[in-house]
This record gives sequence, structure tokens and C-alpha cells, in this order.
Amino acid sequence: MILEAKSVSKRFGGLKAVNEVSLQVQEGEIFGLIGPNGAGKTTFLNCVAGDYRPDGGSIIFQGKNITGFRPDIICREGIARTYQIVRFFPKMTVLENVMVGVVFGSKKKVKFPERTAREYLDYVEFPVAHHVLAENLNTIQLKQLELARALSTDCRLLLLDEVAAGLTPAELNKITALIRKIRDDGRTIIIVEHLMRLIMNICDRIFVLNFGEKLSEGTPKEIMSCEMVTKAYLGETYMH
Amino acid sequence: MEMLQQSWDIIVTAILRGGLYALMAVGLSLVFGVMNIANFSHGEFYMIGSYFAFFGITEFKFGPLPSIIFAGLAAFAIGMIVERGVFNPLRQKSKKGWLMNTFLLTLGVSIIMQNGVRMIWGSRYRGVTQFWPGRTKIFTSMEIANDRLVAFIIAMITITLLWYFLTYTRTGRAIRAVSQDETGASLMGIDLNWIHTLTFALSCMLAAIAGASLLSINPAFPTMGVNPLYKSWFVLILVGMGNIWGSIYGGLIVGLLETISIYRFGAGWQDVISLIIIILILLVKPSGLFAKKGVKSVLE
Amino acid sequence: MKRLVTSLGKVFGPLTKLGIRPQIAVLFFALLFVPLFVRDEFTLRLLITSLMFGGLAMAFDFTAGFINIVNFGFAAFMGLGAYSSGLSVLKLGLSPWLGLIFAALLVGIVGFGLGVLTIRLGGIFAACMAWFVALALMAVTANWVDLTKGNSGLSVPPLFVTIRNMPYYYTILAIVILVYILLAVISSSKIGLAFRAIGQDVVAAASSGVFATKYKIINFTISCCLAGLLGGFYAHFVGVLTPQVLHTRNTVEIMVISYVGGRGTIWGGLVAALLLVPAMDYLKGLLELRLIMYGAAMILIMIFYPRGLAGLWTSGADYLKRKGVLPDTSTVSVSKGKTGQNL
Amino acid sequence: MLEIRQLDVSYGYLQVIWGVSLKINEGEVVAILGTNGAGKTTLLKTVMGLLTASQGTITFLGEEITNLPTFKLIKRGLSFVSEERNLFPAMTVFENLILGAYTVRDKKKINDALEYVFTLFPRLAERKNQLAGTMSGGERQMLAIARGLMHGPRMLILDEPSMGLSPMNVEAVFETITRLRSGQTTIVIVEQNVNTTLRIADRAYVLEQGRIVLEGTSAELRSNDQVREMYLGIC
Amino acid sequence: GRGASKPDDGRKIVKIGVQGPFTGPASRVGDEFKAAIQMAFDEIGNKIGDYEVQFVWIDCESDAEKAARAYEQAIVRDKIDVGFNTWHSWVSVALMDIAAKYKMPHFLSFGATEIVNQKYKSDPEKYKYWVGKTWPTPSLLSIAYVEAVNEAIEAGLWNPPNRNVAVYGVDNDWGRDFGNSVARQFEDAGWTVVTREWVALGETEFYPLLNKLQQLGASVVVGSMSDPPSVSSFIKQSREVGLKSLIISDGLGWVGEWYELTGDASNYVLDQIPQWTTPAARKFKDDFAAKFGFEPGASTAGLMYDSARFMIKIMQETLKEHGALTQENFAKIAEKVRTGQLTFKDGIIMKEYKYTNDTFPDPVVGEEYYIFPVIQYMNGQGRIIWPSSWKDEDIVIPDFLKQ
Ligand SMILES: Nc1ncnc2c1ncn2[C@@H]1O[C@H](COP(=O)(O)OP(=O)(O)OP(=O)(O)O)[C@@H](O)[C@H]1O
Ligand SMILES: Nc1ncnc2c1ncn2[C@@H]1O[C@H](COP(=O)(O)OP(=O)(O)OP(=O)(O)O)[C@@H](O)[C@H]1O
Ligand SMILES: [Mg+2]
Ligand SMILES: [Mg+2]
Repeated sequence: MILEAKSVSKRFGGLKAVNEVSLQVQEGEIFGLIGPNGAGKTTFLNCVAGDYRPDGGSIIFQGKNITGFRPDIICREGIARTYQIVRFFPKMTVLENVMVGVVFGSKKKVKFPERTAREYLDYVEFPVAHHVLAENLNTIQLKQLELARALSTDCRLLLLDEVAAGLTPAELNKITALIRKIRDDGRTIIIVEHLMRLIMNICDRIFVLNFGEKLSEGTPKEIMSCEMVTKAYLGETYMH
Repeated sequence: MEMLQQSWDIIVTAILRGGLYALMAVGLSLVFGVMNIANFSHGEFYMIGSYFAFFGITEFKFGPLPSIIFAGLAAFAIGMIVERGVFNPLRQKSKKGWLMNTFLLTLGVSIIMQNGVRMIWGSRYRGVTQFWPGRTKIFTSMEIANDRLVAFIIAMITITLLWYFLTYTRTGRAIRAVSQDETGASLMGIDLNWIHTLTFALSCMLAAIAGASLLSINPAFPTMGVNPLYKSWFVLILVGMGNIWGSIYGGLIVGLLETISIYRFGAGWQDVISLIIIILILLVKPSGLFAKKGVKSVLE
Repeated sequence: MKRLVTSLGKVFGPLTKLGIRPQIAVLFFALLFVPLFVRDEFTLRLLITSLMFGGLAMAFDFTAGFINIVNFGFAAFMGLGAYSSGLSVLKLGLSPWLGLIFAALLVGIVGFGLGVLTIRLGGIFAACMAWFVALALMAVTANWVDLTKGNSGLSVPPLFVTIRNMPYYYTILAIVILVYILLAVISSSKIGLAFRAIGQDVVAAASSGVFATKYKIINFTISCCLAGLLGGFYAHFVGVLTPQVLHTRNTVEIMVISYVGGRGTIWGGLVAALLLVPAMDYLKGLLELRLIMYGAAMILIMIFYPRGLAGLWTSGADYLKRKGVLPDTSTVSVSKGKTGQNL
Repeated sequence: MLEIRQLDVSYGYLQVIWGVSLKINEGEVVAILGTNGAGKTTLLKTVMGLLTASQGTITFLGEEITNLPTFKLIKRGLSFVSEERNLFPAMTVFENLILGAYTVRDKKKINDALEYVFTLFPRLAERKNQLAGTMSGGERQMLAIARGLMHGPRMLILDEPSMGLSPMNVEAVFETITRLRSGQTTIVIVEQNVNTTLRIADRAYVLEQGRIVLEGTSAELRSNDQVREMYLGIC
Repeated sequence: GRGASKPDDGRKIVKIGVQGPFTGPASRVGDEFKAAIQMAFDEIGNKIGDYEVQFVWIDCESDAEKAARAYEQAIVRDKIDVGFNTWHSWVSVALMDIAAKYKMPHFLSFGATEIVNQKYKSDPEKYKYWVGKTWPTPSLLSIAYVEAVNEAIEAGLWNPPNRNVAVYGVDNDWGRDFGNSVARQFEDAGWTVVTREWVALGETEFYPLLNKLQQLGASVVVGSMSDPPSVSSFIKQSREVGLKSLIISDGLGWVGEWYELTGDASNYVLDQIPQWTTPAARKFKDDFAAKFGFEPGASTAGLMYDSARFMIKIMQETLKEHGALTQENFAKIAEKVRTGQLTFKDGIIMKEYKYTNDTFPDPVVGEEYYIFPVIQYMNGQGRIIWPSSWKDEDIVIPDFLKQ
């Protein structure tokens, strides 16, 4: 078990965005987190990554309680993430963007950050020259860049928030393969996604959130056949 | 008894002072909220408001109130010209680094206006001794000059009118829409250029009204805008951006802080005291007393 | 031409690695020899002032151009340096040289505090916080008459016994070279990478492991420390201090220089100072008209060339590279490359 | 109704749209498909005057509208629901809708329009006084579409209306489009959700790297091998 | 550029470098200075003997560094032969070093506070090129108020309820120096100082301060502010608040338009300011207003006019004694100015401008030399009430101050 959340809660004013959520993620699995818009998926990721401090509960990562740690510390502990709305350094080159992760993101001291950064860019098959300013990239390129930066922190656990949103099926296939490759290279992944095709395809286990609370948990098959999930999330007429 | 009397004095003084700070701050806030411009030439419109009121009275022989209105309208016109001549061209060219670029533009406008006025009208002081002679008794013992009272009332009426305009009229709603989402607003059929020009001109008008209604207290001279500018920034930062009613409280708070520190620590320290308190407040509430997180608008 | 540049590139290669631009190295070299040719005391004084403003603009840019916080109270920190250096000489009996160092340290500490204060604030709020601290400092300087003599002004002993400008010239040149090298080296190091990262997206920086607070504080401390040092020089060069030194007017002046020079470049501010300060001096006879022109120039530059002189240089160099006049040596080019469009 | 001829658009040096021509007839639902970054949004924004065309012409109802400012296009009966929604977060649902009718001066027409969108989206009527910024993603999308209908547009342009929505909400959005279509509004829709889109569209264009590479009726496209491979993910 | 040196065509030119705040926050003063100097030199056809006078206007912008730089430029580039005038004390201090460096005699500067005296006294030999202050250290003048008030009380014109005095002032070198010295002088004369209040430069809101003063109930409220908006606001608001004290507002009349700003609120207020008393003075005032379109202030334009004419005299004397207007010769004549051998008696404001070794760099203060009469304002007119030998009228005590 790499990550354990014990009744994690986060409130915004009166709104319980995440309410007593407990879950466990096993080492080396792809863990899907789904739920309707506003269910609290992003908020939960934010709690894990340290962007929000949970109001209650605890988060254990590799046996260490990291609840309420600063995001940069959590990053160096080995949890990296991408954002639903891509975040990057617009006035830096592609290479420098990744170097930030290489230099500051891990506890290990990297001897040749530039070379390492290039390796990660190649790893995600980044299609654009490395000296281009990030502000000139398009959405999919930015998503790849963000992925490379997240990986470059040498993380054990990767949190992906809607990486596939807005991709065409062909692009989807590529990203699916990439996610698999990342997992096969020994990293654990939590993925938040609305695209059922992707989720059902690659997840080992799926966790469904609704109104900040756990609705269901299980293998993709179990989830698909779960009536509650169909009702709250997929919709009656959902068809693949 | 004396304590009580003194507290009343402090409060009344603070209110009178704060009302005009609020009027200045509202204009600043409007431009910041709608156009995302941190305007450092706001004080210069206060200054030309003063000048126009002076000319209204001495040259055109208007009465006090018409002079103030005249000053407001004249500043409105100048504001339109400045917006069209300075900010509009930049907007058409590029919106990169907008906040800082426009900030420098406002500094340029401020320098030009200060020195331009000095070139045209010289640096002599132009003032009138009184608008509305006489004093009014407030409470049992305190008397206040009518000028000051009327200036305060004008400020409050202006702010209320502005609030009504923004809340209930079609154009007002358009201004608020632009402040929240420019692209969205243009997709509603709102002419952004016109709204920007209007907003800037309105803000200039508010500053000019403040300057004009204080003419009998503050004679007009080229560098007079600096102090009110600072004070309105204090208010704006204290209450947070984009909050008209907040600006009134903010004006009163800054007024009160200054008044109290004058009483308690002597006049020179007023800035130190009120700044330290504003800094402390900001440490606790980093985006201002009344700001709502993540929501940018001119009116809550 | 191309070969010349290439061989120059070899000479400056190691420097470039540290982020020190060859053209600036050439400029410093030229400045070293200026007094051999210019024996005119006034020109030297003008150069001293220009260099001083250049140094200030670089230190200002270090914060504004990198971590993207405009220290709108910058002049006050320079003024604080001036007063602390002056007072340490007058009250503690330090030598003016020690005074300079004392000022740098003290203002560095204050900058540290400012960094702590502005940690939670972003954008315009951080700028205003710095400004408010500065206004408060200025008011204290004016009111703490027992210590500072307030608005009457404080006489400060000079750095040198001689009254010639030459020693001051070399002192400020040394300081400015030091400042430039320090800032260039830092900003091209890992720390500089962190500065730019938090300047562009704090959240992304944090999730990449950058502890923004730490770097913000480091940045403020360094920038203020240098402002203090230059302030100390100001004090002993001019010989008299009033609280007006801390005035926002001066911040605006420094800011304009740094912006005209080009944001986030360090060297832009220095070059801009060497052009703007003499230009403004030359136009002195125009009185208000000069300031009106100054304002108008500011507006025109911001509208038509917001990237400043450095931007002009870069696009010029890019143009030459495209024409093949200059070799394309840069590994990290700022030019807009053609982006691949698809996977 | 809308005709685009030989349109070129660039961001700075970077040209994104290359000689695009297309034609949309009254009453049609036309889909524009394309990979990420193909330039769909760019194309729509240029039509709406949010970006400037460097070459080519756009005509609407027989009049040239190339590079007219956006607000004038709204007055002529175009409406655009953007990818980013562009709602006014600090205003209520009601105020958002009223602003949708900014170009309409007639009170009665506004009220009629309000009634119409409230029958389309009963949810909005319930939430009339909620701030738009506090609504969920699906509700926001409904509001954006409703707002786009408030001035009674002759043509509605939708940019990825289902992006980021849960499957249930996606369903709801497509249902709305079908209903609008029966209401005689011409619709242009850009979507990634190719499958569903082709089900409701009459015709479609395929945009690739800023060029139109295919066009035809939905049925034609659905049976086209290239489309099947690229967009439907059927290999 | 202006870097031209002297023409070789035989024309003789003397270049005089005039320091002043010609732009910046104090430019109002600079305007008056410039105008008054031009008046004085126009009267002599801009000629000293066969020398044509050329001015180099050196703008200090109210900033020590800029002033010093401009001064060095004037010396090195414009090759001025002599320096003249300043306004701020801190500018004086910065320029003293430059003057010493180039041995440039610099005559008659306004910068008046103690800091200038201290710098001079720290090394009189080095700073001997800094020749004379146009305005004495404030404390030398303010004693007149104490004497005027005490004389009125002794003469039975006024029976104040107490011997308390409240001191206020603008928070700068001028205001504080004045306030503190007048406070000391009142204390020496047996009065009690109940408060000292400093206000920010440019402040125009005095309700809190005035209410405080009113509650303290001092018989005399004395102070100085240097900027007209503050002064006029203070006076007007003191009436609005109903302050029941005799107000001494040093410097109210510094700008010509003071009465337009304060109106009758200035009635009964005491000030110490030179008046346009002599016919020559009144003529100057009228000529000035006609020529430049604004009212001159007696203590700025008026004093400057005297100062400029003293300067003319110095130049004429230099020419007469040494035959040429050169920097060295001006330096020689400086000795005579400093020791009182060369004085100026034809001023429109003061009886005699004179320095002695004892007073230097201050001018000799006294009824026959340099003194500001104490005046009381009534309906826009200032009437001299002290010294008795100059007196127009007795002090008038308003009803609200009578017991
Ligand atoms: N900073 C915040 N302040 C106030 N409310 C918030 C904040 N962040 C999120 N919320 C609210 O918390 C709830 C959960 O939001 P969250 O972003 O976690 O949803 P989500 O599951 O990621 O939805 P989506 O699929 O649309 O991205 C929503 O109702 C949202 O409005
Ligand atoms: N503001 C911009 N500056 C520079 N290039 C841009 C800008 N916006 C978009 N582009 C580029 O233009 C191209 C087309 O972008 P556009 O957003 O139109 O694509 P799209 O088809 O709508 O893609 P998506 O499916 O992601 O919405 C992309 O390569 C993108 O990188
Ligand atoms: Mg989310
Ligand atoms: Mg798009």
C-alpha cells in the first residue's frame, strides 16, 4: 500500500467538498477516481498533493503521515501531479520547465539536470524543440510538458487530473499507452477522468465520489454494473 | 464627559475625512475592477477637478454646486480623451503584461498632467474662501463648517448614484459584466471600447468631484493630487479590490486611524500608525477586509 | 564579422555560461577606461549617477523581473541604506566603508522582513505592501528627529578625503560590476530557475518542489541588500540626506529605468540608466516640458515597445542571426520558434 | 447563411488557419471536427471577431462581416458559446441571462426569451438567484447556452459544449441541441465527442492542421475510413 | 547644448549661476525667484560696467543629489563665474562641498536652518566660499513674537486668561526649527508650552488638531507652515472650530494670494513678515504683478529682489575694485561681504543686509538691520504692531479673547 487516506475532509464555507473519504491505493496500480462534476475529485487530489490542508483525517504516504505538509515537501516525498487546467511557466523554455522539476522536485541531487530533463522529455515523446518558450505550445503539448515535469521529480505516485480531456481518440490511444508505460516503469498512478473509455480501459480499481462522499469502489466491471453509479454519474442512457 | 466629547469629535472628523477618501477610492476601484488598471494618475484628476471648479466659480461665475458639476463633466471629458489616447491604443496592440504596462502608462499620464497644468496655469494657488458660509451644529457642542458637511454629502450622494447606476441600469450591468469577463461581455454584444472609455471617464469624474467639492478647503495647485491618491490606495488595498460599499467603510477606517493617531501620537505619526495597522490587517486578510476570494468584480 | 563574433564568443564563453553577457563585459571594459579620456568632472559625476541608477535598476529588476513582485517601495530601502550608513558613521564611529557594509547588511535584514511580510500576498497586494512599508519608513525617518534630524537633513561624511569625482567613479563602477555579476550569476543558477518559476506560476512551482517562500525571501533579501549598499554609496557621495530620498518618486524613476531597459534581463536596467540619466540631464533646460516629454516617452515606449531596450537588442540579434551575420550560439534562445503542431 | 472564403489566421508569426472555406445554410446543424490544436476554436473566434483574419472574407446573411468587432456581430444575430463559457461569476443566473439580451431593447421580447430558456432548462429557473460562479460544471454549461439564446440569435455557434462534463450532463447538452434544432436555429458545433455529434449533425467539416481536409454529410463521414480511424477510434 | 564658453569677439560676459527650485514640488518659489531676479537685473540693463550678465538657471528640483550635479555642470560646462542663491537648506549643504571643490564663491543663499551653520562652522576655511545666508536661522527672528505679545500684555492691551502657549508646525526643517525655538523663547519669558504638534507637509485637514488645541485652551497658538494650502486651511478651520486663542501663523503671508485663500478668517492673526511698507516696495509689488501676472510675496519675491540687488552691488564692487569679473575676484570680494565691509542698505524689505565675523553665516539681526516686523492681519491688510518704532497700530484683541 503506497497511499492511504483516512476519513479525509475538506470544507469550503458551508460546502463539504470532500467528506470523510477513506481509500487505499496499492503500489503499482492505476487507480481511477471518478464522479460527477463538482464531486470533489480535484479537491481530494489537492489535499493529497498539499495544495489544500485537509480539515480532518489523515493521509499516509509510504507509511509516513504527510497530512498538511507543504506541496513542495510532498513533491519531494514522491508525489507529483498535473492540473486540470494546465499549469506551466510560460516565459521559460520547454527544457527549463522540466528542469525546475528535476532540480527542485526530488530529494536526490541530480548531477546533470539538463540531460536528465531531456531524458524525461524524450520519455513522454515530446514533439517540439526543447528551446521553444512554453507560451507558444498548444494544449496537448502543454499537457505532455506538464506530464514530463511531474515525472521529472522522480515521483513514486503520480496524480493525473483530467489529462485526457479534449483529446481525440487517436491522441487518447497514445496517452493511454504512455500512462501504461509510466505504470510499468514502477510508478503508481491516481487518475481523475470523465472519459469512461479511458478509465475502464486502464484502471485496475475505480473509486466513485459523489457530493464529496464515497459512492462505490471496485474494479471497472463492478463499477459499470453498479446501479448507484449509473444513476448518479453515467446517466440512464449511458452507452459505450 | 470630556472623553465622550473627544470620541465624538474623533468620529465626526473621521467620517468627514473618510467620505472623500471613499469617493476617491471608489473611482480607483472601478478602474481597477473593470479595466485592470492600477491607476496612479487618479490624484491628477482630483487636481484638475479642483482647477475646473475654481474656473467655474471665478471665470464663468457659476455657483458652487454648478461649478462642482462642471468640474465633474470636464474631467469626464478629459478622462475619455486620456482613455482613448493612451490605454485604448495599448489594448489594441497587446494585452501582455497589461497590469504593469498600464501602471507605467498611468505614471506617464500623471507626470504629463502635473507638469502640463503647471505650464499652463503656473504653480500659484487658486482657491476660494468659502462655498457655503456658516457652520452647522452637530450634537450639542460640535460645530462643523457647511463646506465640509456639504462635501461629505456630495460624496455620499455620488457614491449612491454610482451604486444605483451599476446595479440597476443596463449600462451599469454591462460595466460589471466587463469587469468579470471581457470576452463574455463582448459576446453579449457589449462594445468593450465604449465601456472602457466610459468607466475610465466615470472614475475621473468621481475624483474630480472630490477635488472640486474640497476647493474651499484645498486651493488648487499642480501637485495637490499626491496625498489623496495615496489615501485612496490605502483604502483600496485595505478593503480589497472591487467593492464599492467596502470603500466607504475603508474610507472611514482610514479616516479614523488617522484621526486617532493624530490625537494619541501627534500629527507627524499619522501615516506611520495607519500604515502599520493597514499592514497588520493585510497580514491577517491578505486580499483585503471585504474581498471575496476568487471573485473579481466591481460590485458585490 | 561572423568570425570575429565567434572568436569573441570563445573568449566570453565561460562568462556566458554564468549568464554574463559579452556585450556587458565589453561595456564594463569600456567604462573602466572612460576616465582616461574624460577628464571633465561633470561628465564623471553624470556617469556616477547613471551607474548608481543602473545598479539600483538592476537590483529592482531582480525582484520585479524574476519573481514578478514589484517592490514599489524600493527607493525607501535604498534610502534606509543611505541613512543607516550615514548614521553608523556618525553615531557608531564606523568608517564610511564599513558603513556601506553595515547598510547592506541592515537593509538586507529589513528585506528579509519584507519578504516574510509579503509571503502570502500576490501581485498588486505585494507591491502595495512593500509600498506601505516604505511610506512608513519614510514617515519614521521624517519624524524620528532625534536620530535622523528629520526633514532638516543629515550631513554625512564623504567616502574620500579628496573632492575629485574619480575615486567615486571607480567605487561605483566596482559596486555596479559586483552587483551585475552577483545578479547574473544568481539568476542563471538553480536559484534563478526557482525565482523565475515562482514568478510565473507559484502553484506549479510548488508542485514541482520549489519552496516559494524561501526563494521569495532570498530574493528580497538580496535585492534589498544591494539597494542598501547603493544607498550607502549615495549617502557618502552626496553628503546630505533628507527623508525625500525615500520618496516614491525615486522608486518610479528606478522603475522606469528598469522597465525601459527590459524586464527580467538584469543588464537592461544598466544600459537604460546609462542612456536615460544623461538624456534627462541634457534636456534640463526645458523645465516642465522635459518632464512632459519624459511622461510621453514613457507612454510611447509602453505602448509600442513594452519589452524595452533588451527586447530591441534581442530582436536585433535574432534578425542578424536569421540573416546569418551572427552565429546562432545560444542554446536557450528566446526567439519564437516554430512549434510543431501535432503529436 | 454563413460563408467563409479562403480564410487565413495567425497568432503572431504562427499561422494556424490556412485557406479555409466553408458554407452553412439556414436551419442546418453543422459540425466541425478536428484533432486537438487543429484550429477549430481559432476558426470560430475569427468568425466572431475575437481574432483578426489576415486573409479571406466572411459573409453572414449576404453581408461581409470580416474583422467586425464582436458586439456588432451579436447585433446581427450571431451567438457564440465559447469553450471557456465566459460567464459572469459574480452575477446571478438571472443577471447573466439579462445580459444575454443586452442588444434587445424591447422588455417584452426579453421576457419571452427568458420564458423560453427557462422551459428549455427548468434547472435555471430554480437557480435564478444563485451566483453563476457557484454553479457546477454542468449547470454552467446550460447557463452559457441559455445565455447565448437570449437575444434570439439566428445562428448559434457552440465550441465543445460537452467538454469536462460528466456523461449524464453530456447527454443533457446534446438533448438540448436536438431541441434547438427543431426550433429553427442554425447551429454550428465543434466537438471532440465525434460519435454523438455526428448523430445529431446534418453535415460536418474535418479540419486538420488548419486546413479543411474532408467535408460531407454525417452519414458519409461516419462511413469514411479515415474518420473512423482518427476520431471514432475504430481500427 | 549650453556648453558654450565665452565669445572671443571682445564682448565681456559674466555668467552668474542661480540656484533655485525651478521645477519640482517647490517650483512656485522658483518662479518668484526667477521673476524677482529678472526685475532687479533688468533695471540695470543686465549690465555690470561693460559686462553683459548671463544667467545660468540651475534647477535643484528640491533634491540634493540633482542640485549638486546641476551645480557641478554649471561650473564645469557652463563655466559660471559666480554662484548665487539656494532655497532648501539641504541643497545648501550639498552645494557647499562643490563650491569648496571649485573655489566657487557662492553668495546669498536662502537655505537657513542650523544644519548650514553647523556645516560652515565645521571647517570655516574650507567653506569660506559659501558666502552668507539671505535668511537668518529662524530662532533669531521668532523672538519678536514673544516680545510683541509680552509688550501688549504689559501695556494692558490684553489680559490673557493664562500664560499657556501651544506650538504647532509643519513637519520639516523649517517648521520644527521655528516651533522649537519659539517654544523655548516663550518658556524663557515665563510661559508654559502645553503641546507641540507637527503636521505632515501638505496636510489640509486640521479639525482633530484644532479641536485638541481648543480643549487645551492656550492663550496663544504659535507655529509655522511653509505651504499655503496648509496655512490657509489651518486659519480657516481655526475659525470654523472656534479656536479661542491668539493665533500666530508665521508665514501666512508668504504667498501673495494668501487673502484670496483665507478670507476674513485671517483677521487678528499675527505674522512676522516683511511688508510692502516703503513706496519703493509698493512700486515693486505693482510692477511685479503687472509684469508677471501674479502677486509677489514679500518674503520670497521681495527678499529675493533685495538679495539680487545686493548681488548686483557685490558685482559692481568687484568690478570697481579688481577690474574684472572673474571667479578669483569674486572670491576676494567675498571677504568684504563676510566681514561687513560691504553691506546693502537700499533694500525694499530690510534696512540693512550685513554680515559680521560674529554672526556669519547669518546676517546681523536687529531693528536697524534685518528684522521682520510683527504684523496683525485685518481684512486682508497687514498692520505692523511691533517693533514700536515701526508700529502702524496697537494689537487688536478680538472679543472672544477678552476676559
Ligand atoms: N477554492 C474553492 N473555494 C470554494 N469552493 C470550492 C473551491 N474549490 C472547489 N470548490 C467547490 O468544491 C466542490 C468540489 O470541487 P472539485 O473541483 O473538487 O470538483 P471535481 O470533482 O474536480 O469536478 P470536475 O469534474 O468538474 O472537475 C465544487 O462544488 C466546487 O465548487
Ligand atoms: N493565443 C495563442 N497564441 C499562439 N498560438 C495559439 C494561441 N491559441 C491557440 N494557438 C495555437 O493555434 C492552434 C489551433 O488552436 P485552437 O485552439 O484553435 O485548436 P482547437 O482545434 O480548438 O483545439 P482544442 O481541441 O484543443 O480546443 C494550436 O496549435 C495552438 O497551439
Ligand atoms: Mg476537477
Ligand atoms: Mg478548441
